[in-house]
Amino acid sequence: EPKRIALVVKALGIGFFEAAAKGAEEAAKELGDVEIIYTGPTDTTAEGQIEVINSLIAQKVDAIAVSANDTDALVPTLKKAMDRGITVISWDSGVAPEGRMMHLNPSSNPLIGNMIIKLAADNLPEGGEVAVLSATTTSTNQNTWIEEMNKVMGNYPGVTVVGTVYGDDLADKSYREAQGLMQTYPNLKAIIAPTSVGIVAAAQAVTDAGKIGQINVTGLGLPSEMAGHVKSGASKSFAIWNPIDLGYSATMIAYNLANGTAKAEAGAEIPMGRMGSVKLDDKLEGAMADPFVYDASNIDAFSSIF
Amino acid sequence: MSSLLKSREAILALAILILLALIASRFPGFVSPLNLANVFTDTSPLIILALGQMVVIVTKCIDLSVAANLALTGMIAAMMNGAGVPLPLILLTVIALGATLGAVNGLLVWKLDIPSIVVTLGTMTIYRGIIFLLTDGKWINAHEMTEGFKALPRLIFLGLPIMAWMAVAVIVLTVVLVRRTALGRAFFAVGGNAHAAVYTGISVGRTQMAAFVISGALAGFTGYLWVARYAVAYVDIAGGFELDVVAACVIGGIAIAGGAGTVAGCVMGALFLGIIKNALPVVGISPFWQMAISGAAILIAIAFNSRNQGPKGRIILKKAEHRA
Amino acid sequence: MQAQPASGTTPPVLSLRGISKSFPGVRALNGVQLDLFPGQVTALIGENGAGKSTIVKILTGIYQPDEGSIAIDGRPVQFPTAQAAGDAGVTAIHQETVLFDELTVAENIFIGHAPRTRLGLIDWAAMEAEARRLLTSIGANLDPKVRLRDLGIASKHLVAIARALSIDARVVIMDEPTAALSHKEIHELYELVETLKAQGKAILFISHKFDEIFRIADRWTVFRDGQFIAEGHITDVTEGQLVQMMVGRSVDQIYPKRPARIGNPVLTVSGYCHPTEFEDIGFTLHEGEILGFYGLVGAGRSEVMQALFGITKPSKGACRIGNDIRVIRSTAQAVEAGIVYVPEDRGKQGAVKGLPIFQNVTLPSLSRTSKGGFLRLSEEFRLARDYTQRLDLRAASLDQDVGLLSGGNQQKVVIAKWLATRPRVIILDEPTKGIDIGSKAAVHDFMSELAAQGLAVIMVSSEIPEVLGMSDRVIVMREGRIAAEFAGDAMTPENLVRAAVGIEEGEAA
Amino acid sequence: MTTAPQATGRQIPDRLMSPTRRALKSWEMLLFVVAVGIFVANSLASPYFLDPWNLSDASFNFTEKALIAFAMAMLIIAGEIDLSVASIIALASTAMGAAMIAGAPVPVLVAVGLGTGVLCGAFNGLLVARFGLPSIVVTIGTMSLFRGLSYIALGDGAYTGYPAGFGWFGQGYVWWVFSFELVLFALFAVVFYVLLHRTNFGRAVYVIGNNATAARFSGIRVDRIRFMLFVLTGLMSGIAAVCLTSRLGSTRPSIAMGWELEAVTMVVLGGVSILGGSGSIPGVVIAALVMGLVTFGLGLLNVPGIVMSIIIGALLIGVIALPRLWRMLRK
Ligand SMILES: Nc1ncnc2c1ncn2[C@@H]1O[C@H](COP(=O)(O)OP(=O)(O)OP(=O)(O)O)[C@@H](O)[C@H]1O
Ligand SMILES: Nc1ncnc2c1ncn2[C@@H]1O[C@H](COP(=O)(O)OP(=O)(O)OP(=O)(O)O)[C@@H](O)[C@H]1O
Ligand SMILES: [Mg+2]
Ligand SMILES: [Mg+2]
Repeated sequence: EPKRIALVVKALGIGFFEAAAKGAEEAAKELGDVEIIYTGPTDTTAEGQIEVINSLIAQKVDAIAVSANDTDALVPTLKKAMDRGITVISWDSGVAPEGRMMHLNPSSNPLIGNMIIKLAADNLPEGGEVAVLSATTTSTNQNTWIEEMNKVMGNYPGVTVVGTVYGDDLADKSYREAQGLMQTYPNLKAIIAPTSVGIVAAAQAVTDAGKIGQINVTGLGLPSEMAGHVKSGASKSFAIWNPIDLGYSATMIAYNLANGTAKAEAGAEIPMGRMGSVKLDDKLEGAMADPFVYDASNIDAFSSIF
Repeated sequence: MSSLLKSREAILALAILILLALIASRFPGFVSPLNLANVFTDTSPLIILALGQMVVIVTKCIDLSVAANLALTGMIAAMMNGAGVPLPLILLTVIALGATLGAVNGLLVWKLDIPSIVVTLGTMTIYRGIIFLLTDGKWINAHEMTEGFKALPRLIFLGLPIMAWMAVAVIVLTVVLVRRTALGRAFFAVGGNAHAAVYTGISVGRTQMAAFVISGALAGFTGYLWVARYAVAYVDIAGGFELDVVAACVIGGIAIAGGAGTVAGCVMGALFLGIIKNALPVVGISPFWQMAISGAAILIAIAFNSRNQGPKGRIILKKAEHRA
Repeated sequence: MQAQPASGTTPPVLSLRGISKSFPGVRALNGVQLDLFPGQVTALIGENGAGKSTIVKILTGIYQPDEGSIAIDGRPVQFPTAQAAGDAGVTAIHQETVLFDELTVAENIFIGHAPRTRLGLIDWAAMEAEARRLLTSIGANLDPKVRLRDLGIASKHLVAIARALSIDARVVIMDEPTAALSHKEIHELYELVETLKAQGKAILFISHKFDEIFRIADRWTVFRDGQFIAEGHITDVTEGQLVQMMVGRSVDQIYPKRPARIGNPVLTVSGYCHPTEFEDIGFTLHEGEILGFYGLVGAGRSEVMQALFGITKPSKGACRIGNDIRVIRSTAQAVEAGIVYVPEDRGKQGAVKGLPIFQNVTLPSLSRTSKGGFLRLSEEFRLARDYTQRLDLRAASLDQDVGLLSGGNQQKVVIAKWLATRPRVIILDEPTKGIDIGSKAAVHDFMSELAAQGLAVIMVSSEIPEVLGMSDRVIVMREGRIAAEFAGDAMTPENLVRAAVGIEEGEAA
Repeated sequence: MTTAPQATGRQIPDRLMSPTRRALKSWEMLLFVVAVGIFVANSLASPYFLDPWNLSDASFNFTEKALIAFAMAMLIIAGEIDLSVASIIALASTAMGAAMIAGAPVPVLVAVGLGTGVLCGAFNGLLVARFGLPSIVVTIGTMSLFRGLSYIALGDGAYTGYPAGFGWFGQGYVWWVFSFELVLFALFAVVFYVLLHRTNFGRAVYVIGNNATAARFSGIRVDRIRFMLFVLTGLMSGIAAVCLTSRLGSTRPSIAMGWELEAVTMVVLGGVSILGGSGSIPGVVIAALVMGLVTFGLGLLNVPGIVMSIIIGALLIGVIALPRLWRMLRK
């Protein structure tokens, strides 16, 4: 009887999650007795995810690893899943502690917060105005990273964040918001978009406005989607962790917890196969790895992978 | 002159001017010609779709499937581009495909006599679903599109991008259609009084079908523009946009009960929404206000339109006839 | 009288043979024939509901006949759409003015065949000029650019006439064209008919007014109950003979008016005004009285009645019901006060099609048949059965959909619905319009009976024999005002018509 | 000579058609067969389907939407529509959140939720019934307005930390597998059945939907009834807001996004004519079950949500088109 592990994502079809699913399959192959159910709602809503999770509970899967659309709204349903003996972890975008056994951050939040502002500041020796283009107002991890970023702003004198706007992870809205930023702040030097949809839209908007070289777009994105913009110069550099590794690690953790080979408690070290192991803090969260920076020098090597 | 001031379109134009003045008082840059041109360009898809929707609403129907149609044709355009099909052929295909999707709506309304709101509620989910079936939900991103494909809407011609010129062209064509062709006038006849239309030899079902085909063709065309402009195609593009389109028509004074409405009103309704959407982030009003403001604008517009309709009742007294 | 062969030498332009047409529950036409000759006016005569308008609609492609053939110049033709009929040279002024309120006068005239520019686009300037010319030719002084919504019924009717003339036709059909027109406009129409005759067009003229039939018609055809009765030359017939053929029996039997005791005033109306519909309406109604309201179509009688019933609000005026002075603000208040209204437009305002008969009947009486707001079907059924039986309703069952009943039976359901509320005043607006002779008699009988029981009745009617036969007193309305009131010996057809069309005493009719 | 037909004509039968005969010929029957078919297919397709707890969990997919659909059905039968229901949920949920932050106890929270629903419904009703504006455009406007207000209040924030007792409405069980929501669904199915099919009010709703003019000409207070229907729909949205907020344990402005169309779909699938005048509550109940069964059954097979919506869309058109096609072919 193979273990059935469900990888629940924010919405089907997003490149980042497709890559994570690849990682999950890789882990399944490595483990041998694992069946992956890759699923999620059609649009990024909590209600949709709840319906999906309900049907997973009904199928009595062994573990659910979820990247949540809403920190709180999934809690009651996930609690029910745990009550029925299902292992529940969150990864990428977290669930409140009551709703999961542990959470796997792609990287540590302070590191990401620092990384996104550093990427912008490195190209602004003189300092200048930067703005943030985020995903939806309710996206947990973007909000955390922006918070962490604001904490370290003191380390980058001369760089000021003039505004934060939300593109809802919709290409057209992000595009329009980026345009709005350029009009509102004529002296804007950089747009930080810590979301893979937003960064592409912002780069496109900067290109269309003819402001390549004047405004640098940076943040978190996928190499395959950003390759063109790095080459055109709209984006000098950006960062991301490897989503394949993330899906792989989440699956490994879920397997180990479901099997009883590891326990989710503060201070525990949970093995993640080839990714080593993750150490849980007292909020039962752990970080997978450092984000990795992509620029013109290495983009080609990665753009064909994810 | 006084009748000019009373007309719905003039008041809407005035409202737009006041809106612009208000924005300009906080952010003068917004009313620079360059930025206004940008706003117009941004609003172009809304204008084009609203004109198609107007034709449908005038015939007393509604088309809720336009956004899904746009998404599907846009995706097909992106996929054809990926397969190396030349751009002119892509354009022809999206328009034809959009028209076909519209014709499906029209046929169901005409031949099976199913209310248009039910038909398009159903086809809206079906058309979007087909995208998922075609792509497995995968996105087509900028780097997977050719430069030529992405460039067309952006090309600047006489100071305006082609995208904006397309909207202008559609406006002109629609004016000619509804004012100067028999089909255009038939839309108004059918929506105004279907019973009387039969007496004048106009086929109600066929006319409504024509309206759906036009709306569909415009949605198909916009599908290409949208995907090329934002350089991305996926299942959910333009999600919920059908309601913006209907709202633009409502603000523009297109009577939801059919039979009345003007191109000018419709275009201004779309511009009004477009300006609000573009201006809010610029003026520094929290984007969270945007939804409530457009809702309030719709309510004010319809309250105003109905107030403008004059006294009800038959005109029997001689002295009551012809009042201006 | 037999169907005679066509007059003299000229063959008919248009001829119909064996035409039948049925609607659910009604056989509107049953194997009728009709011939129209160039340069001649044929009058089509028949009672309400005889099938006259139905034949017009068949000739203009709006209805398809169930059986029978149409021939133009001896060649069989078919009119699947109104367009086809127009192309074949048949044009009509329909009885109801079916036009587009939101479009301008010029467009209403030309929709479907507007003048085009060389590019094939509609030529608005030419259209408006042409419309102006057409309107002037029929003596209508209307601005082609005005929206139709802003016109009164008479002006709308003139637009409909202009529309019919805008099609270059060989056959012109006029279905009661003068019913909505004033004196002056009627005369212009007569001149127009002469002009068309001179141009060699064949004209079908439908009218209930014998004076105008004898004035302009060359030939006549009579229908009765959907059947062809006879045809002939106008010179060979008298009015009495025509009536005899139309009705199928002698006329005065129809109105079984019983003498009733006229009692105290129940309803006094004074100074009712409305911005567009009527002005300065005042009268008193007594127990046991039948008060007739006569006028031309569109005189505003229905509007006054609807104001009394609380559908519209008068801008001025008050009424006294029994001893209370009050303004009725809603129909619910009117029903409470004991005033009920049987509307003229049965389809839209009277019957609720889609609901069963018994639910229609009990609609305003639900508070009596229900208990604590909950329906009691058995009570409803009992009430509905009582009243529908008294009106001799014909139906398969009481939970049959009202929409499937014939017009007359629908009317009975609507009357039953109101009688079941046990009112003090009942207003009947064209109570026998479009219903067959048998039902008509039943309705008249019932009206007399009600009056005899002390109910006050207002009867709005456009049929002079009905008004004269049933009423104790008659009020005549013209263009939204009360023009005259007649009682006793002054109640003559001449007086009524004079007052209705606005001819002064002494002026030649 | 024509003579008046004699009074001794056909006799009208002395009673109405029996309810069972009527039911057997109805749309509800067709839908019921569809529902049974789906149930059987689901049981065959997945071993997990026939499990009381699973079925109980599945009921959450439709109960809240169905509560709205009941009121929406009456509104649509009366010839109106309310597209703002989902936005009313958002606003009511936001109001409850604000009350919760202010320290209100559970009963007050519920009252705030229902009260907000009623107020929103009254606002719609006022615009439609009092000012005579078309309900479809009014509610497209209030759909943006109500949710917009919720965005203004909450922005990117969320209200969390509802008191423990509050969770019962969306997560509690009355007895065994019967959740509070499921019981509420059954209860309101009965209440609305009685209201629509057994009271004067319900009769008036049908009359207005079939012919509003004739209704007014029959002494029915048309505008008042329209107003009350909007208030009722607002109230039901408020109840749905309480359940959903309780189930999610949090409030965000994007809550219940898109539900208005799902509720309308449920109503139309239930055989209610979108043009007004006909339809029934049993039909809507079965339609709710059909939609719930389809989504749950396909969910067990891990079919993506969008494929389910294609199926629902096709079902919507198909179920309406088939009888018409059938009639056309027979002619
Ligand atoms: N669309 C219809 N549906 C059902 N019955 C109809 C329809 N049109 C006409 N009828 C019925 O057909 C019969 C003939 O109607 P028609 O209008 O031809 O009478 P008419 O001779 O023109 O009467 P009038 O003098 O009142 O105009 C009437 O009983 C009428 O109720
Ligand atoms: N102003 C108008 N515009 C369009 N159609 C009209 C108008 N007035 C009347 N009609 C139509 O003409 C026909 C008869 O109208 P109306 O009810 O006014 O006449 P009536 O009842 O004979 O006269 P009265 O108003 O004296 O009762 C109806 O079919 C009605 O719809
Ligand atoms: Mg007639
Ligand atoms: Mg009348």
